[in-house]
Amino acid sequence: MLKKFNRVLLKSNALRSVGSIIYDWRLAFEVIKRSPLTMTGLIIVVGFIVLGAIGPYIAPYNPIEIDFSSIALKRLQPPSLQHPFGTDEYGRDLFSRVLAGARVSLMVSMAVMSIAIPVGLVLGLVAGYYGGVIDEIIMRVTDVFLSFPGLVLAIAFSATLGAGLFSAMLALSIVWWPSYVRVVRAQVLVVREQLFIEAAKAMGVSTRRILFKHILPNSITPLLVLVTLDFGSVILASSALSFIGLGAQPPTPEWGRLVADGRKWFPDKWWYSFFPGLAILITVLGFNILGDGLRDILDPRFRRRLEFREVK
Amino acid sequence: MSATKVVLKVKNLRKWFPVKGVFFTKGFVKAVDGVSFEAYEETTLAIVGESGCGKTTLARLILRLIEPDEGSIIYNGVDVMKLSGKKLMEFRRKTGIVFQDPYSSLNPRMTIYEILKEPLETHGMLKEIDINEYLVKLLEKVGLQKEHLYRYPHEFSGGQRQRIAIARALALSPELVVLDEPTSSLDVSVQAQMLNMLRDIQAADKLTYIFITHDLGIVRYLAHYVAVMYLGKIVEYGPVEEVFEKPLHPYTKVLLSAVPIPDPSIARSRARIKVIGEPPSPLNPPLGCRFHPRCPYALSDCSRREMSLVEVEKRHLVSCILYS
Amino acid sequence: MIRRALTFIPTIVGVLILTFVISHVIPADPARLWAGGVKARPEIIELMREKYHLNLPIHEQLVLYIRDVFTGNWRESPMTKRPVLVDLAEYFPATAELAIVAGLIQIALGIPLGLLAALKRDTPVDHLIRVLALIGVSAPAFWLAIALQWIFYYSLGLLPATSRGIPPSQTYTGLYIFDSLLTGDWNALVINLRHIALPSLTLAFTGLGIIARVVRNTTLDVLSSEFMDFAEARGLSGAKFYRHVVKNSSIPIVTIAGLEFGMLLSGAIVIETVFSWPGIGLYAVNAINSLDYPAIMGSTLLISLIFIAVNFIVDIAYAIIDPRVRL
Amino acid sequence: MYLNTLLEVRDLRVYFYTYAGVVRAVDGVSFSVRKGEILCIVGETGCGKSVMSRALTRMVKPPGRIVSGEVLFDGIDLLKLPEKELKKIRGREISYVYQDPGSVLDPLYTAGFHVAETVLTHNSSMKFNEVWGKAIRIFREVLIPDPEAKAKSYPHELSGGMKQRVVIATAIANTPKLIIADEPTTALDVTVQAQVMELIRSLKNKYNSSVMLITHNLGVVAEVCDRVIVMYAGKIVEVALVEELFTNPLHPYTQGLLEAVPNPLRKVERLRSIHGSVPNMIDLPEGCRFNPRCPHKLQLCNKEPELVEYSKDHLVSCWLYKR
Repeated sequence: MLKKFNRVLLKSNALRSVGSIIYDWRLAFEVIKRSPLTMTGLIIVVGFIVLGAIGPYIAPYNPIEIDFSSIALKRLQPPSLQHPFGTDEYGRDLFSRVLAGARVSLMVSMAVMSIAIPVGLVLGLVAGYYGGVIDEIIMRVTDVFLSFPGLVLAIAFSATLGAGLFSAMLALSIVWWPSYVRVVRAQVLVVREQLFIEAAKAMGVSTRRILFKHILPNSITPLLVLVTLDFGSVILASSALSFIGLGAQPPTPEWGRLVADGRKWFPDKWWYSFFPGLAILITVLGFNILGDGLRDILDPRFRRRLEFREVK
Repeated sequence: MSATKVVLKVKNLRKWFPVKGVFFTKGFVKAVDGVSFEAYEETTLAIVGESGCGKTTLARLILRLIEPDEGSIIYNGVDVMKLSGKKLMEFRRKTGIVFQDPYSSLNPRMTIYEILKEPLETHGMLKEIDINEYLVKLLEKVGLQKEHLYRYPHEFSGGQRQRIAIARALALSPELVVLDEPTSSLDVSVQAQMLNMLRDIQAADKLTYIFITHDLGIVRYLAHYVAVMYLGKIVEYGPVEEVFEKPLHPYTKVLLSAVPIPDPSIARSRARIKVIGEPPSPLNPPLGCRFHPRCPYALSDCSRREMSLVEVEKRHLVSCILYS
Repeated sequence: MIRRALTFIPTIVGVLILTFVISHVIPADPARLWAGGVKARPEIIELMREKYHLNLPIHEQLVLYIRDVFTGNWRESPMTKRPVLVDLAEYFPATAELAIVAGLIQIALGIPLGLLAALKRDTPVDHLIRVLALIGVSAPAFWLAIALQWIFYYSLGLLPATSRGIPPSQTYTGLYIFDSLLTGDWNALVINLRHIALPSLTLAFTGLGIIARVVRNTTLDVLSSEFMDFAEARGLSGAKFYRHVVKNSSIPIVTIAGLEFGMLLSGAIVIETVFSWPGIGLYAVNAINSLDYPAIMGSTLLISLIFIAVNFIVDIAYAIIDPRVRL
Repeated sequence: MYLNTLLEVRDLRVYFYTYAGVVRAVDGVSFSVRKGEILCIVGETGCGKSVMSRALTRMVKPPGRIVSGEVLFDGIDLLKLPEKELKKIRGREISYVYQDPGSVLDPLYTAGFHVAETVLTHNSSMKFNEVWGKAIRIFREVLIPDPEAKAKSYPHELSGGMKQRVVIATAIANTPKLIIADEPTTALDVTVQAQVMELIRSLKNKYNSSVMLITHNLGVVAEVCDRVIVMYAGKIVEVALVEELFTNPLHPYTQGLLEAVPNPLRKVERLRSIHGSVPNMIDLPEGCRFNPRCPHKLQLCNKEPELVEYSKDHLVSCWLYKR
């Protein structure tokens, strides 16, 4: 509904007011509140982050240690009140393992993002602002990385680096930065042409200040959507790596790995694979719903409606 | 016109933009191609022309926002092209610019306070003044109030934003202000307010304006001198009254006869000079005089000889074979 | 068009360099790895060095590598003891078949769903399609695969859960379904279709939502464009009106289709392992588990070359649709 | 209704329902278009002139809605006509020329195709090559040089002025009775602007159509119009013949507007400007919408004035002229 209003509002010129971002976060939050779907996404994401932070501490059982005395008694039990997600072949509580898995996924995606975003920002800013040969070189290299389907390249890197959580993180980071360069550069190219940049130049404002005070703050908003969506994508990709045997190794309770482990007991012990996979689905869905909602909010048509306020 | 001191002297300025093909440069957009003129102290020089004639590029060249390929810009006897470091900053302090689009000329992430403070900060003037008092005065000069300081640009209407942009240009008390179509995105009634304000500020602060526009009405109202541009070249230059009353170049005549006049008695009785076609692309401008394919008075020589500006009367120059 | 093709050369060279770097530079000692790891005997390591030119300076290795790639010498796989290229030629048709069928399902379902969402904008139908799309991109493919196996094989017993079916009496392209149609081997066709049903549906589902969303949004954008407004003002209706919508929305759809194909190839790697589908994915995963680097790099290189080729085709399609784009 | 009236609009209201509130973009507008005249609708951005012109053939999209009114065209109320019938009128009886020729032509189809398609839509019995031939004849009529080649060009290959000629070609393709031109020259250069205005005027004479010209440029009004409607904030404030309007403007807004435009052929000492700015359309002032900016504001102005006849063919909506 919101979108529809907006579209036509735009046509009546009185309401025209162009900006490039949301400045007022309270306003953005108001809009999120109006959209129940986006709100659900936000709740899932916040919940996931909280679980990632405190998950291992609130887990009812130890997610990693094996209690050898009771393996025979406890192994591969179906879901019950005591073990809502059942137990694995070592008698560990799967609910606890899935809870602990939130931290692994959160760690991986944070690690990947903390490499990919700064690299993408710096290279994108430089390429977009300076242009010329530097731009050409950066973009050629970026293009090469983007000529591989992402997961394929991550698998290749991960395989050569050797299985393990660390090499998976590294491989995913190597794969992820190029798309950020692209997005940042594209946005910088738009912002660079804005007249306030030229006005700053005319006043003698230093290049550094122009880059960091004018271009950067106006370039990162579209990144926000991408980062939100990519948080989910990284979780999905790292779980896929773990699933095929790269990435996290036992006894790390990684969700993808858990699904793979559970497959050995499939289909009789269905819960083993089912719940970790569900955890991935819900978490990634949360990020995607939130990202999708944010995209709508940041959509120019939508934005202008928010901005419509005249000063008397 | 009492003032005769030349503030700005532009000589043979040239800027060609390369157009890239897949592998090679396909050609050049000859945006500004050998432009010379003078601007006098405390006067307004209007640069007028249709879209694509290079007037906006010229505005940026004058302030060295882009580097020319050739030519010189002498500001108060100093060659701007040779300036660097502190001297260049000094030049930046003495000049200001206001752009056409008030929506993209203000950083949406900064409050008006931050926007107006930036030039002062850049030039290390914060110590000398009481910033709050100074900014309030600045705002009042452009017809805004104190309470507007802490708002963001998107909270203002187009006209108000343009006032803020003007305030920013005036923040460093410049001597020369370049105004690039400052009113063309505004409504008629707001435009009149803005034009009057610009005129009052000029008188009060003894400013020199270079006013880029396509609106001949504004030129007549505000400017003292006018330079008419066509496809990267100045075809006529002179005092406004003279150029409008006795236009010499065929293009100027055509322009004046094509412009709609808001007065039916004049509009319907005047003789019209018809012109064929549209301005060609500056990518491959015609040889010889660039106006000759559309010129109602074209001679056979026009396609061969490129004319330069010739002074026909005092400070009234024209570049046309008819006056050589 | 030739010029356009030429612009892909630096990219392909870059891709070769990157695969070279991955396979030759990152592991501490590839020869030792290929010779069997820490416990390898020195003379075998030496032999490996000799065989893979690892004793040469790095830039000469690169030149040799690129030459080898172009002359068809993609090294030998320690795992299968056969040239990698021979292996890939055997495994590739299965992956191609899977990706093509999945791609067709995506197009056949994604475009109508997207159009439906656009025409029923902001209604429950639209919201439902949106949520389905989001679930599609969010669901881990391997888990979805297992879930479908569970439903259609273990519970309902409707469809086979693993392997590829049977080759028809005569194979021409290696694409069993296509070959079955060519030879008129209906029995094989039915078996092959039943086998491909679950893997291709799983693969298709992950990208289906993206296609539907893109179709929806571009359709809405075109509908709200000024030229559609003007088309209405000219009195156009029905087919004459929607002709403009369809042609204009096809541009972004074609663009996304290229990227989508890359996602299908990635997805195939994971899904093939679940369904034991004998394609490059299964080959690569087996190679990973036996540390067979030539095979891993060969598969990676092949997939990326296909991806580049698909994007080239997309560029051409783009230029055919849009007169503003010159090849 | 006059005998020579082509279109009569009565009490037209178009509102936009937004989260911020109801935008009364067109609020009780009544006027008529006479046969063979060029009627100008003049006003500043957001005064509702564009929305109003589109509402005449019900081309208002949500959240905009035509709340009330009648649009009588040849005695038929267009606002009550079934959509199917209305489609036969759009592009045939009433055609449009839009402001930005760069975005109203579908970039994927040739210039000639647009014209041919418009003809074919309303003459389904014609064959395509007949229609193509007609398209080329129309191209010639709108003075497009080398019409055969230009018809095969895509919009991006044509200049702005050429594109606008193509748009005009689609508008006259079915010899309409009324051409609604919405800022047809705003996006064009001065020299091209004059050519296009001249073209519209000559075509109107040739086909004896009426033209409704929407513009914000008083120069254009003075050059080509027969009769002028001045709109402000969704309402008509004044209607007059063009000479009358320029010599004897009644409404304070019209007066202000006329004195705010700099005239290139006459030196003025100082422009008179209207202080303040156009009101927020959601939160309109009470009574006369111009009253907060009006130099002659009276007590009465808090009540809404009606549009009344001041002299023959001269209507004004202002309390100053209350008899």
